[in-house]
Amino acid sequence: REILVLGLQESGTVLWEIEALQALGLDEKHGIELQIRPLADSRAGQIALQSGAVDVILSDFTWVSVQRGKGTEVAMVPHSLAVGGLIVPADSAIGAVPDLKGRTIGVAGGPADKSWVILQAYYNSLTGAALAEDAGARFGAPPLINELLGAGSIDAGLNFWHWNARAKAEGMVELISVAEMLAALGVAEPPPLLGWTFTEATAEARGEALGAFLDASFDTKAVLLADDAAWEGLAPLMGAADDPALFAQLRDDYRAGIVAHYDPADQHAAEQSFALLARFGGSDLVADQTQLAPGTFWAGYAR
Amino acid sequence: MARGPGLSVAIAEKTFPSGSVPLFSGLRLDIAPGSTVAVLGPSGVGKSTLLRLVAGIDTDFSGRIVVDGRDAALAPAPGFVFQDPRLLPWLTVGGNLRLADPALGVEATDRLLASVGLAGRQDDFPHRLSGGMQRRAALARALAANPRLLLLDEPFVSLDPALVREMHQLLLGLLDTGGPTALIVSHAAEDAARLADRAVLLAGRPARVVADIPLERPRRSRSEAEIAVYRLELEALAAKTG
Amino acid sequence: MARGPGLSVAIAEKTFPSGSVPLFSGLRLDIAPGSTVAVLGPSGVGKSTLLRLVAGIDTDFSGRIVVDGRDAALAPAPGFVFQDPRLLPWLTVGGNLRLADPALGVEATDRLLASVGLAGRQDDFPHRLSGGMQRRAALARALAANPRLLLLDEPFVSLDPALVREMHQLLLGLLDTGGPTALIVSHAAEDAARLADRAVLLAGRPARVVADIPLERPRRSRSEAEIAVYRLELEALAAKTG
Amino acid sequence: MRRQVLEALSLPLLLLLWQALAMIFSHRLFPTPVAVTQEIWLLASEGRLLADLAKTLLRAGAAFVLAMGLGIALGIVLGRTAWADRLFSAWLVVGLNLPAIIVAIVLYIWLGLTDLALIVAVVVNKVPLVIVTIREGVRSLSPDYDELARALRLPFRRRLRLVAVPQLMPFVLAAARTGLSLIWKIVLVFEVLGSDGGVGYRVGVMFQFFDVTGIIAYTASFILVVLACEYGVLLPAERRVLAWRADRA
Amino acid sequence: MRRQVLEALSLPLLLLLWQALAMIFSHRLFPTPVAVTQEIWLLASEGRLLADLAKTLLRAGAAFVLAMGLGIALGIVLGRTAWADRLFSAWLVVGLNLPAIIVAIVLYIWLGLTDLALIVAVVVNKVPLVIVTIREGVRSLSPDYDELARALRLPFRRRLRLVAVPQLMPFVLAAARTGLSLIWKIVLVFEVLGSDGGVGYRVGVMFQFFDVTGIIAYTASFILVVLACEYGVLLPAERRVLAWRADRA
Ligand SMILES: Nc1ncnc2c1ncn2[C@@H]1O[C@H](COP(=O)(O)OP(=O)(O)OP(=O)(O)O)[C@@H](O)[C@H]1O
Ligand SMILES: Nc1ncnc2c1ncn2[C@@H]1O[C@H](COP(=O)(O)OP(=O)(O)OP(=O)(O)O)[C@@H](O)[C@H]1O
Ligand SMILES: [Mg+2]
Ligand SMILES: [Mg+2]
Repeated sequence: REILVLGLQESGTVLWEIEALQALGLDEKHGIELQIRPLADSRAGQIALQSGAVDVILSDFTWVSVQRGKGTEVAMVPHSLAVGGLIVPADSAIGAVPDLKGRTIGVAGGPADKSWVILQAYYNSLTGAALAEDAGARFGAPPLINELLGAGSIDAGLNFWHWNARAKAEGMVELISVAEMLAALGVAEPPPLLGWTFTEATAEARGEALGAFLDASFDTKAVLLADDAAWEGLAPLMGAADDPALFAQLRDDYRAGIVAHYDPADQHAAEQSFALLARFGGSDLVADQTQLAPGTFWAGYAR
Repeated sequence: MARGPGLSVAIAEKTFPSGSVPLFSGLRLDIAPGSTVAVLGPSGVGKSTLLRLVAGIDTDFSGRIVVDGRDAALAPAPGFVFQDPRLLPWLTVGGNLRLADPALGVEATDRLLASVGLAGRQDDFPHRLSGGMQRRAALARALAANPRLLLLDEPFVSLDPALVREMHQLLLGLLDTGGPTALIVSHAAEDAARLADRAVLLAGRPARVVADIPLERPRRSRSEAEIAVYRLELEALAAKTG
Repeated sequence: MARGPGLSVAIAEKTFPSGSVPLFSGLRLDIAPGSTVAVLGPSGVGKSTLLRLVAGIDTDFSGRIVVDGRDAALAPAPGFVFQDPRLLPWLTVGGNLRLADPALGVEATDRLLASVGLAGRQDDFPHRLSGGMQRRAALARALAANPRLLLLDEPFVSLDPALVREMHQLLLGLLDTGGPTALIVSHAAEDAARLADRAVLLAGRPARVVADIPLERPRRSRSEAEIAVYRLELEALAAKTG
Repeated sequence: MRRQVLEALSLPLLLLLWQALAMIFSHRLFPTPVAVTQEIWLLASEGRLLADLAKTLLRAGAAFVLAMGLGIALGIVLGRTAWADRLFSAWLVVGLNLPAIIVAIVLYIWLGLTDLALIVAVVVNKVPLVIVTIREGVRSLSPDYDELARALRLPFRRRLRLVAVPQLMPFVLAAARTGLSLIWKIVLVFEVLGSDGGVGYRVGVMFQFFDVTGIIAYTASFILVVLACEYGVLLPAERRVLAWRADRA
Repeated sequence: MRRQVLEALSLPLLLLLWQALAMIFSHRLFPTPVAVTQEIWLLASEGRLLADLAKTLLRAGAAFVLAMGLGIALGIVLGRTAWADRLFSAWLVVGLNLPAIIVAIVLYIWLGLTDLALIVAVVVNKVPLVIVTIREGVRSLSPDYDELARALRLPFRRRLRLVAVPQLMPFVLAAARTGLSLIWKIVLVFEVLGSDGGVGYRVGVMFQFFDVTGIIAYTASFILVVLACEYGVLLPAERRVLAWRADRA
């Protein structure tokens, strides 16, 4: 069996799929052996890929596009559509996005976070005003946002999906998801934000193994989408071993983000979102690109 | 100018943390206002320690040292010449003098330095001075604030005979007109014979005053012959205990 | 023991970076092997600097100083007493002696310390010693390695007369039996009169040898009267230039 | 004369070496100084470099002043009072080794994601280091000069200024030089963890793209400011204060 | 006697204060020392605490020894040779202010995600700090003792050991105390950026979940090791070397 090294964030949601993949024996079935190099955070993944320590990491499509623009030959195949959303306490006076005016929003990441950019665009489309000027934004690490939301020191949180799932399990309410905002802004289909990322050198030299791995991955996704039994062993990994409500929330939200098909020829949603991000997010988000770099999504695979 | 303070030294005991035998035990010494006392005694007997106690620098002893009615540590700053020059190396000679008296003007500095043979050296750092020059600078510093109490630990060491005579003249002038009280430690009987009106000889461990001699003839009117007599007297005394 | 080295000092010019007038300019001094030379002169004339040059510590001058056929800086370590005691405060007295001679045994240390009146103080740190004791420790350190060249800068300062006599005896013994070459700086004519077989008087700026007097009578056989004569002679000389 | 020449040569030499190495390796992640200079120009004229730099400088500057002031004061206290030093000896070790991330979490939660929290966090992180350095300096103050100061009955402030500070100078200089650099590094970390701008924030963003040229451009501009401090303030001040030592050499 | 009592009280006092504060605030993100101790026990017996600790200690230890050795040697060279000091003055400032992230990127990409790269990165980060501190020490070496050493013709090694080192001791101690803590903090950062274990790695992971108790448990166990170093090695060594100073006081 050929060996493929994956650099994955330890305790990341992606491990759920890998765990299921191995539990289902899909790696063996496709004739590959997966070695997991655990990483402490996303920056570590980028370093690991560039230093050649791993073959595949998970990263978002803007990163891949920007890297290609700068001449680093990397490419990706979609992994997840899951996006975050705007979350508020159950009894919040904020009933809709325009109510954010005059409030304090905690944003996971920073001013160049994709969700934040999209929220600003959405707010602008509703009110014609600039959210950054109308509301106070505080930027911080995702758990910090949940923490501050729980403590009441911010009025709303804009966080990643699995953090929102936790918040929801604790009684918070998702006002609107980023996918819904995108839809309202004219991106009909949800874009594949996260993908398996590798260098083109790897793709060329080890195309077969890579294909086998992607097959295994998509097979696993199909099982996870359809079969509750496949989830059973994952609860501890999800940090929801003794919290059925949280488990169900995480599972359902995960399923909502699963990528079922991949056609490198049809990247309409990604291109649209990228253009949107470039327009509202500017160079902090997409460097100097205005268009998704061609070849961002690997043409060597389809599903 | 007012007379220097009277001193009353009563040390019940002074022992160094590391020492076993006390350095002083039941030492009493009273010094009249304005008098000049030469402190003699063999090396290691406790002369420098005594000066430090009187200056109020070392307060780790039992007993009481009273300067002008006040505790030594609370009395105003004495003019102190340490056994080493102890100039602050990061201050110029002038800066070292101003350490004692921040208000010391340029002219006063010039005059003071000239009086110890260091005219024009106020802007030199101490390391540019020879050993003897440093000691003179230290003497000038001790005199800078016109102190009412002078504590001089071997102030004339490292000076050539001509300079020693000059320094004697300088101090004679000061002691007679200003009238500060002075304690002068010296191994040269000549210093005592010229400057002091009383000589105290320390000896033994614990150290005690083994001789306390008034030099009765007022120092201004001492003839060279009288000075020689005093000197021989003191030398003979020191020889007995040394 | 072999005789001490001969010295040939020829300083074309020595100026301190900050100074304008050279300290030495065309100074020549030849010293016979095994002789003891007293270096006299007013404060600030350059005595300590001369010793530093001869020791090979200060090499920033034009000219040549030859010790036993070699450049001063390359000659073996002299026994050097600085003008200040300069004991390393983090080493005990014994440690300071071993600085000069790492092989110095316990007994030799004891003997050496006893000879300067510091018996039993080898384990004390220097700050526990009085000023005079520190100077004696420094003298002991200079003698520890049995150097063939002794450079002593006012070695008897801060000692009481009895101790000075003892130190004289110590050095007399050493100079006569060991035969090192010695340069002794002192303001006390007595030291020269007892120890030296030649006295050199420096004066002026640039400093020059203004008097070079042989004390011809071998020092062991000098009577007290002869010593007194020498002393008066040297004092008179110093008085003229001081 | 020669001194100035060597000092003036130092930076160009480094740039030259860098340029040579970058040309030899010729890697996208190893930009030449020329490229970085262009990038700086670009970022300054079109980007937010100057605004970010100002933010970070303000934060670092405030933290520096506070940390040095507090650290020196506490270092002097601990250096002089043996009982306090002993009683707080473990506290200091703990303070020294508390990771930035914990301090950041605690303070961000307490004080919110504000500049105040950031500055306090940096100060908390840096103060123990200053204390340790200054304390060593205070411990090695000469007791001889202490005696002198007591004999002269110097009032506290003159004693501090004329007797203590000159002796502490090497320690203060070491603390200041290392301190400035550490503070800026900690500010970087905290700006990444939670802030809305500043060099650290932007470097974090650029890191997302692996935009090494941009990161180096930002870093280089900050270092230029520090170099200006070093040559414009620290070195001249040092030369003035330590004139006596130079005079001797 | 009293000395030992105060020192022995220091840590318990800190723990008491912590417990009191934690009980007053009673917040999930502010665990009590008791909770942390339990967590340590749990992580040590069932988790990977000990393995992680060993990894980090090894890395920090190696980096410490290398950084101190190199830094002291270079600090002495720069402190003694004025031309080198001037020529490299700007280099040092740049070295001091180079952010960890740049060093990490460059070294990880050159040397791969290895322990070697991590240790080198830490050393590169720390050496300038040691240099700066030691250089100040060398600059303040007494010229008088230098003269003495020359008069005694002390060979280089004895001169170093008997004359220079005792004077440099306060600076070395400051550099060692601050150095150990800084190195461990930098190791933390580098472990987050590229390693597969160690305290920093685990803290990074725990941070994803805001597992503050876990983070503090990990930190506390490392700090315990440092405390053991401080009281078991550093303080006794310091007392021995600085006996002369204590004797005087
Ligand atoms: N580092 C220096 N820089 C400038 N001038 C110096 C330096 N060292 C000494 N001098 C000057 O050189 C001269 C001679 O100094 P030296 O110490 O040799 O005198 P000395 O004869 O030993 O005097 P003393 O008897 O007072 O010790 C003095 O005028 C002194 O000011
Ligand atoms: N800090 C100290 N610790 C222990 N013993 C000390 C200390 N300071 C001084 N002594 C001892 O106290 C005694 C007196 O010292 P002191 O300096 O007063 O002598 P002194 O009379 O001035 O001698 P000298 O003429 O040699 O200067 C000496 O025996 C010395 O060893
Ligand atoms: Mg004395
Ligand atoms: Mg001299």
